[in-house]
Amino acid sequence: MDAIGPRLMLLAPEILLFGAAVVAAVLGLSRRHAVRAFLPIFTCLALIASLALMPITWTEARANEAQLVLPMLGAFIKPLLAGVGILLVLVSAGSVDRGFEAAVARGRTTFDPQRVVAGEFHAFFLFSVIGAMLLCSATDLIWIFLAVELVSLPTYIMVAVGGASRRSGEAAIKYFFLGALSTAVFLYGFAMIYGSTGSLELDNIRTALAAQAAGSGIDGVALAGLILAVLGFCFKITAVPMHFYAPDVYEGAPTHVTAFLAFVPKVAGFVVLVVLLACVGWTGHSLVDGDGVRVPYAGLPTPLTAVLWMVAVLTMTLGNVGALLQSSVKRMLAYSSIAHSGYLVIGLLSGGAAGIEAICFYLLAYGIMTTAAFAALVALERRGEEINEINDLAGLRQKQPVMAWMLAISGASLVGLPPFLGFFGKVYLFVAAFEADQFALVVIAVLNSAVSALYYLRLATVPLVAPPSARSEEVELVPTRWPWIAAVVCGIGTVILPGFLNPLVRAAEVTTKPVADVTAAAPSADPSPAPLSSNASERP
Amino acid sequence: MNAFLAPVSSAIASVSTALEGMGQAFSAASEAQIALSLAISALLFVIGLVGFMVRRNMIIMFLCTELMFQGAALAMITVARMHMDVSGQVFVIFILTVAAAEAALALGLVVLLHRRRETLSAEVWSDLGEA
Amino acid sequence: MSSANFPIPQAVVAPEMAWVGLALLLPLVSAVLCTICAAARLRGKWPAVFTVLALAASFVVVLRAYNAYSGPVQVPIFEWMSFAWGDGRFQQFTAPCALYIDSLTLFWMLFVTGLGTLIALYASEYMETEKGAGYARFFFGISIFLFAMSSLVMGDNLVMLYLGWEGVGLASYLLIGFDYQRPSAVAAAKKAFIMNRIGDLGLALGIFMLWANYGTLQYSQLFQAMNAGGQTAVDWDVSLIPFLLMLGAFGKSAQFPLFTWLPDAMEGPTPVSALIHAATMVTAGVYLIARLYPFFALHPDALATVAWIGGGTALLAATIGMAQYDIKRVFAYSTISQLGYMFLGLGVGTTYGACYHTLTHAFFKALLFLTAGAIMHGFAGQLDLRKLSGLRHIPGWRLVSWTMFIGCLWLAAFPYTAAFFSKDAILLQALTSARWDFVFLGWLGLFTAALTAYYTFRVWFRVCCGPVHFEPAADAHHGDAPHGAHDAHGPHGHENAHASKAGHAAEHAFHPHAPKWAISTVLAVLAIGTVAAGFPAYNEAFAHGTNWAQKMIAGSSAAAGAQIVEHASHAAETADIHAAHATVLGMEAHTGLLVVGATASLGGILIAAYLHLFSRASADALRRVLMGNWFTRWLPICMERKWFVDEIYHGLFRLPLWIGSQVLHFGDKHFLDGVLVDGIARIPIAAGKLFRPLYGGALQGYAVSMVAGVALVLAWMTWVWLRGFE
Amino acid sequence: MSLIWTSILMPIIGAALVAVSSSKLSRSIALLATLGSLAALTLFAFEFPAWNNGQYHPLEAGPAWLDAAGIRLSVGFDTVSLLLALLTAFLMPLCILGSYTAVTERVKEYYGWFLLLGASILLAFAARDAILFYVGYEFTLVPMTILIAVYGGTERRVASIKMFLYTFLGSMFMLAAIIYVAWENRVSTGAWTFDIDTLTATAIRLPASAQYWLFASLMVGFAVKVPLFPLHTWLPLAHDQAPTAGSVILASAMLKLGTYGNYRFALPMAPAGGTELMVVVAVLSIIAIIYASLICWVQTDAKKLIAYSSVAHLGLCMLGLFALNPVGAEGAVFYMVNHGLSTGALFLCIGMFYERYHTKDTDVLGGLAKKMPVWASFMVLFTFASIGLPGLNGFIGEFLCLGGTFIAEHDGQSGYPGVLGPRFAVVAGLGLIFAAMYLLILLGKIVWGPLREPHHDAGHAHACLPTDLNAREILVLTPLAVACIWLGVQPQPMLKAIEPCATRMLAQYPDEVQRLKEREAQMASEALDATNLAQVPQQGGAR
Repeated sequence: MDAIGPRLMLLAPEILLFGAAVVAAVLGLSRRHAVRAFLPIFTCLALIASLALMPITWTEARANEAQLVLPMLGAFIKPLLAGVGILLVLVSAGSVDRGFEAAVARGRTTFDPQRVVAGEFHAFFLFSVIGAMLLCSATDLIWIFLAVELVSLPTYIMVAVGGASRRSGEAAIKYFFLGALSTAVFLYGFAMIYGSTGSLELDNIRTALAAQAAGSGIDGVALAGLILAVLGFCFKITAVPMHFYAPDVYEGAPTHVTAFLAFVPKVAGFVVLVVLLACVGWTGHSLVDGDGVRVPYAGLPTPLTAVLWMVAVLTMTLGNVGALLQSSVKRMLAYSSIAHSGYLVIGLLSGGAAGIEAICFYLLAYGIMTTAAFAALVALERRGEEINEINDLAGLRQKQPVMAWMLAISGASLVGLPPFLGFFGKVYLFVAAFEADQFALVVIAVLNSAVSALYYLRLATVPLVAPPSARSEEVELVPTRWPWIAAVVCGIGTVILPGFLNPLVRAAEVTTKPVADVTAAAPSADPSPAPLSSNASERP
Repeated sequence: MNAFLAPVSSAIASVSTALEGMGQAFSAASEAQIALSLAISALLFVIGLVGFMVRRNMIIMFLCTELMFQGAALAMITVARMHMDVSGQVFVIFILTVAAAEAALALGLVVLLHRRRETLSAEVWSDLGEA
Repeated sequence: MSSANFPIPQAVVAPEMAWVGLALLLPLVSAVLCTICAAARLRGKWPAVFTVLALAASFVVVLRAYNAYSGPVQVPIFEWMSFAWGDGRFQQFTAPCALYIDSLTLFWMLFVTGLGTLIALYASEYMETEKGAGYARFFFGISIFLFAMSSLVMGDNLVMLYLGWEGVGLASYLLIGFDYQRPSAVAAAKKAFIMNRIGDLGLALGIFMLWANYGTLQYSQLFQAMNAGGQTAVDWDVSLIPFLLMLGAFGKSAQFPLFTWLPDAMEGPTPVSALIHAATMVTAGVYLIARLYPFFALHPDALATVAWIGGGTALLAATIGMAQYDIKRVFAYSTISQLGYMFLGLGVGTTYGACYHTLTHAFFKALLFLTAGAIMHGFAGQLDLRKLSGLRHIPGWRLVSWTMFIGCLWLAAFPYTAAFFSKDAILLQALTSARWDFVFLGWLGLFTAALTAYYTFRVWFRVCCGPVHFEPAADAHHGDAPHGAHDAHGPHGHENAHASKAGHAAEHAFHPHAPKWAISTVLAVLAIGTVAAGFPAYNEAFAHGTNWAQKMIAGSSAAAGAQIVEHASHAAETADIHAAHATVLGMEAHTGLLVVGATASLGGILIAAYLHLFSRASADALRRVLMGNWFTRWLPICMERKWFVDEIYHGLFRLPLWIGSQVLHFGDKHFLDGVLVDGIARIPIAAGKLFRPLYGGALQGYAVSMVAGVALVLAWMTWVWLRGFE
Repeated sequence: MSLIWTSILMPIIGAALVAVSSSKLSRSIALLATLGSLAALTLFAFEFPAWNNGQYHPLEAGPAWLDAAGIRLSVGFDTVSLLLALLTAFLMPLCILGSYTAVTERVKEYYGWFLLLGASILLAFAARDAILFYVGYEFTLVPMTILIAVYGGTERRVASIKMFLYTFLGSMFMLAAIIYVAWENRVSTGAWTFDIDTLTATAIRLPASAQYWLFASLMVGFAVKVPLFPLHTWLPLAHDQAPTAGSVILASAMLKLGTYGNYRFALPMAPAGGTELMVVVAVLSIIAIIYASLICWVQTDAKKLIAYSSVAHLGLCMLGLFALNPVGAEGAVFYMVNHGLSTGALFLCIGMFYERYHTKDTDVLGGLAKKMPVWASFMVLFTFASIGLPGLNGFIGEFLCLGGTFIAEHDGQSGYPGVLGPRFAVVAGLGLIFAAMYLLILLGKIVWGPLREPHHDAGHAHACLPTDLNAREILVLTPLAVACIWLGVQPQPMLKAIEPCATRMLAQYPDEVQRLKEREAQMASEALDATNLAQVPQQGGAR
């Protein structure tokens, strides 16, 4: 525990990225256009390098030694963040500073370091990703707080400066203020948890809560703190009741930033919630013991379960019904993102290995398919402005068939049509829900999926089927090809990855690998907060 | 009647106790002191919350979020005192740091927006949203 | 329920008789050949050649089968619909393609194939104006009909019977609607098929019912099972079986209440009317009841119902026939009426009478229709008996006139004609029954016989006697008869158009063309056949030999006629019902009937002669008198308008159903789909609108919403906490 | 197994090739791919050893797809699914051949989607894994939606969206139900699997209440697809708007997924639910028969008429299934295949005149026998097959479905839950009369009668097509006609092959009935005890 070396090694990818972020900030100020144009590629390379570092530095032994709550969570989440991060970099490539760079290229203006933001943008991009990665390694609440802020603060700036969206200022101000509000909420929740358990370290918190649970039940203050913390993080995952900002911010932010917002903060939020709730005590994997006898579910405390249940139901419902009314694609995707958070909360509620794996897998699916949609949107423009109205996409198939197909595929996958990736994510979530006896939730989710089909169908059919209008005739590709490539990669991934379900799922299963030391440290008298032991080995 | 006044009187008592104990910084805090601190922290938080909701000036709104942060920080310190644990105080230092960072960010943003619309009112920024 | 043992000859399985199946196969082959002719666009008479040859060959097959016949046989051919899901009696469904040949089968097949061949030959000339696709289509229909009819008659089980049953319906549909460009023909075809379908449903239910009770559908096994006593386990009483079967029979044989399709079916070419709608198909109902006769003992009133329906329909149709002007329609109603006699015969227990009457009727009615067809053929589609007169004086039309005379005489049951004997057998059985209602029906039958004689000779006197006068069909379409001349546009579209032009330009230039060899030959042969059909009866009546027809029926499942009636009516006191001991009007039964029947027949003929030969004006005067009087006016109106049965059906069934359908159609589109389905789809949208104000766009608004959400959760939690967890 | 995969993958590969080929080549590629698929399946059928035992043929489990959830790529056929797959594979090349001139724009895409549609239907029939089934079942929606939305009539958007949403909603319930059963299996065995046989074995052990809900939610999914009475409104619209070949596949193969789902999942998995709800489903089926028939009567759109007739016909099919006895089941399965043949052929026929006159309105168009005698002959044949004329294919299924319903009560003695009976059969039988009525009215309008042609199309209507059918079109219809006649004359092999499957589907029902009886007897005795107990104090009190 005392050795700092292994723990630092666990952070090697983040450290690498941190260095890269600094370099990126500097590179952005270069007078040479080639260097500035190299920025996205540099960022990608940094992410690739960190990806390469992960298997070397992140080993099970180290993770156990570091006494993480979910030692192997990062083994899946970090590559996911880095991988999708690469795609997100591609999505934003060419969008930042576009007008200025174009002017410079045409010789209308000269380079002015005060007017470029690309360096900062990519640095902040990396910071945010680093924050999300760091969350996986969190051992105490301070770490969580700092990492969450590291995720959040750069995104506020990215919204404001990321591109030429007319409404990005408004989006930034809303995002920032409401984000600060939510931060205060979970911070106060942290204080309460601290007050009740007397420690900021997750490990100790778990022990204390277990002791409480074994005694007269979990303390009211601790529960209130937990609930406040959960609600505070609901902001990150755009869940009810903290989701209200999402449509506005997603619509107002430049599209490539929206793509970022729809993924990285959300992953961060779910990681935090998983880690936090793991401290409260899921009983472990499933309700089935070896002999096929159903054992009673002793998961989260009832009030917490109830809160999460309501959050899940309201989030998916409000997200889906909200999306029905939208004529703006971005807004629609924002609501869709809300709805998907609702589905993901089912995983939180189910808990245990099944729940966490389902969340991990669903995050992967969600990341790829939603990025496909946003990337396709970024790849298109109309009269130099980004696409917002869905009707602008009408008849897209005739001029931009590939992008039209990518939008359609992503729509089909988001709605959960087999055999696309989203379908398997949903199946996995439902399986987890059944394992937690959450039949009602499954039914509600099923109904919600059907409702969501109403608008995803539009996303899929308007580009493919609808006749082009005068407005949509003017839609063309943006000068840069990177978003196009990102869209195609994501679209193909959505179609191809279902062929590799087993490796993917095994990767997701890694997240719930057993925690040798921590298990021993847990009070043997009380099984309820027993760490998440694997059921992967039990599975056929 | 008595029951109703009990919290009030205890609060008064604890305030007086706190005043009395000003010099005894290193002695263990009493229950009442902790309750008072927590109450104040909650009060700070709620004031910040209410201010955030009712004020339109972006600077004021930001200050309100700071208030909420400090409420949380105060609670954190109190708890640290209660548990005789330093980590809470460490947390507070980080909270202050982050708050400072947020302040810098907020001011930058506010300035940026002020340049565009020549006003500090948050109300003008409501183009987005459902019609 | 029933456990009476009726004497039914046991069938033996005789796979070596499979060649009889050729009788089924040959028409099918000819149907295929006709299709090929149509596809190859052959314009010759090949389809007719194929069909006539095939039918003649199948007639020969049947003759051979008759010669080889020694007792009922079951001839398996191939498995059609058979499967088993257990070993039990009720755990299998067996409907092979197999033949059941007993004397009843042969009796029927002989005249079906024989008449089929003759009429196909006749049609080869009659239809020659259609040469080409239409010609092939016609003979395709005839071939399919013969196949289906053979399957109906020779099938070993009720599913094969059902196959034939619907198959003849198809043939009938195709042939009635032969002239498909004439809407009335199309409508008539549709009507025929649909009304038959109503009966078919009854038959199908009857079949299911038999299966549910006896576990088999093969006649041979069925009869055994019946004698062993069935078991009923559905919530319908087993005694419903006869009524269900009856419904099928009434549909196919055009009995009340399902008779209205048959007159309309006269839209078809006349050979079709002769073959299908007079001689063979419409007797399928008689065959069905005769075949399954023992099952009609399952309910005491079943056969009585048959008798009543038969007697009633006979009278009803006769009254309508009296007031029709279209020759074919008169004959159509006479067919319904004669079929009524057959059912009356079945009902009162003389299966022999019914079947023998079927035989004689097949010949004389086919003859009558073919003469009508010849007239139509020659006079450009003219069939209005007011517009044709004195045909026997026109050269070349003698044969037609006199063969028609023979047909009319037979239809009128003139004493000592074959039809007289067959009708006699039916009426005798009725009049000598111990049941008062059967006796009543017998008298009703006699009265109907008089009417029959009247309307039959009304046609003959009008058309063949009197002054020579004819108009081609050109004027027919503004004739005042309600159904005056639907055949006006006949199966001879082109010729007809030509004739109508000619009719206007120079009315007297119209020359009827007399029948050529095929039609003449067939008429002659049929006339001989008509006469010859009486031989079984003559043999019995005059030579005191055996009655062939009676022997044939007695060897089959329909044998136990009287016994079953007796059993069914539980009339122990009617043990003594033998005709020999019964009397009619105090005379010995046979003699009495001879006297009464001859009186009725002659009376009818004489009245017809007065009104339609000697003093045609008085017929009109009679009509005027009847019409001029409010008390009697209804009679001619109802008779001419066919007792408004069509209109009643329209008002009772078709119109309400149609209105209902429109309502459903509207409801489906606007309520079920529009309100319910779309409404449900709008719920989420409405929900979205409901939550819309929450996303107003103001920063503070969001803050309030968020804080309110958090506060609500906390408040709820506090409440729960105060109540104590769980 | 490899042959099965070949038959499924051939169209997919074909679709990929179509995507990269030229428009002109695409239809030949599509035709070859479907023919290849048919050939593979036919070869498989020849080798198929399980024609007479009702078992799945390749019984070994396929490669794992998703180990964690036990999803495997297991394919295999029993007789019923093989017949339905053969039907699909048989219709595919005909449909493609039939669309040669009908589709003039976005040709490549059309054939590509069409091939994917065929592949996914084949996959659904071949799947032995419930999730794999669901993948095929659900994916059909995508190509079908696009086929309707792109190549459909004037209301194609609404039609495609309605179809998609409606069936999607239904099948989500089905998916939940399947996962539920898999979960119960997981509870009892500790392993996740979606193997249909295993799931069935698990499901039948569930308590009655669970089976009730299981059955209900499976039914919701399949009933939409069938479609059963109140859930049918998407179908006429979809059919009306779909391109001809789309209609053919929709009616012939896609709707069969619903009835097949009942055969494969709902009925064998939840006998208690089936027993409990059979009357409800039967009543709905009967309503469907009468209701849809009556609507057909007043339809003037030929395609909508046939669409509603599908509702009626499949109502009869469902009634046969829910008679819950071997006769009815046998008839229902037979009817599935034959409804596919005759209705598909009718849609093709309608498509052929639609291509020439650009209208399906029977008020405007009529008497085509004069102009198109060959077409008219086919039309009449298929109409009568659809009416259920004995000797043609439709009859066998109809007769057995009705017969099964009629004697269902009787089968109570042999152990099957006999609830339906003659009364049901009579009402359903009215459908036979109505069927004759509306189909003959259709015939009377468009085939017979004086020739009526829409005027505005007189000029270009026959630009690319001859007045009557051309050789290609005859080539399309002839195999169908032969099949209709052949199956009507020689249904025996097929009936024999279906029989063990039908028995197997219903295998649980006698036991279930037995259980019910025991429960009732127990309840009765308890009630008796209770009354006795109640009476004792009363008597005591009286004394």
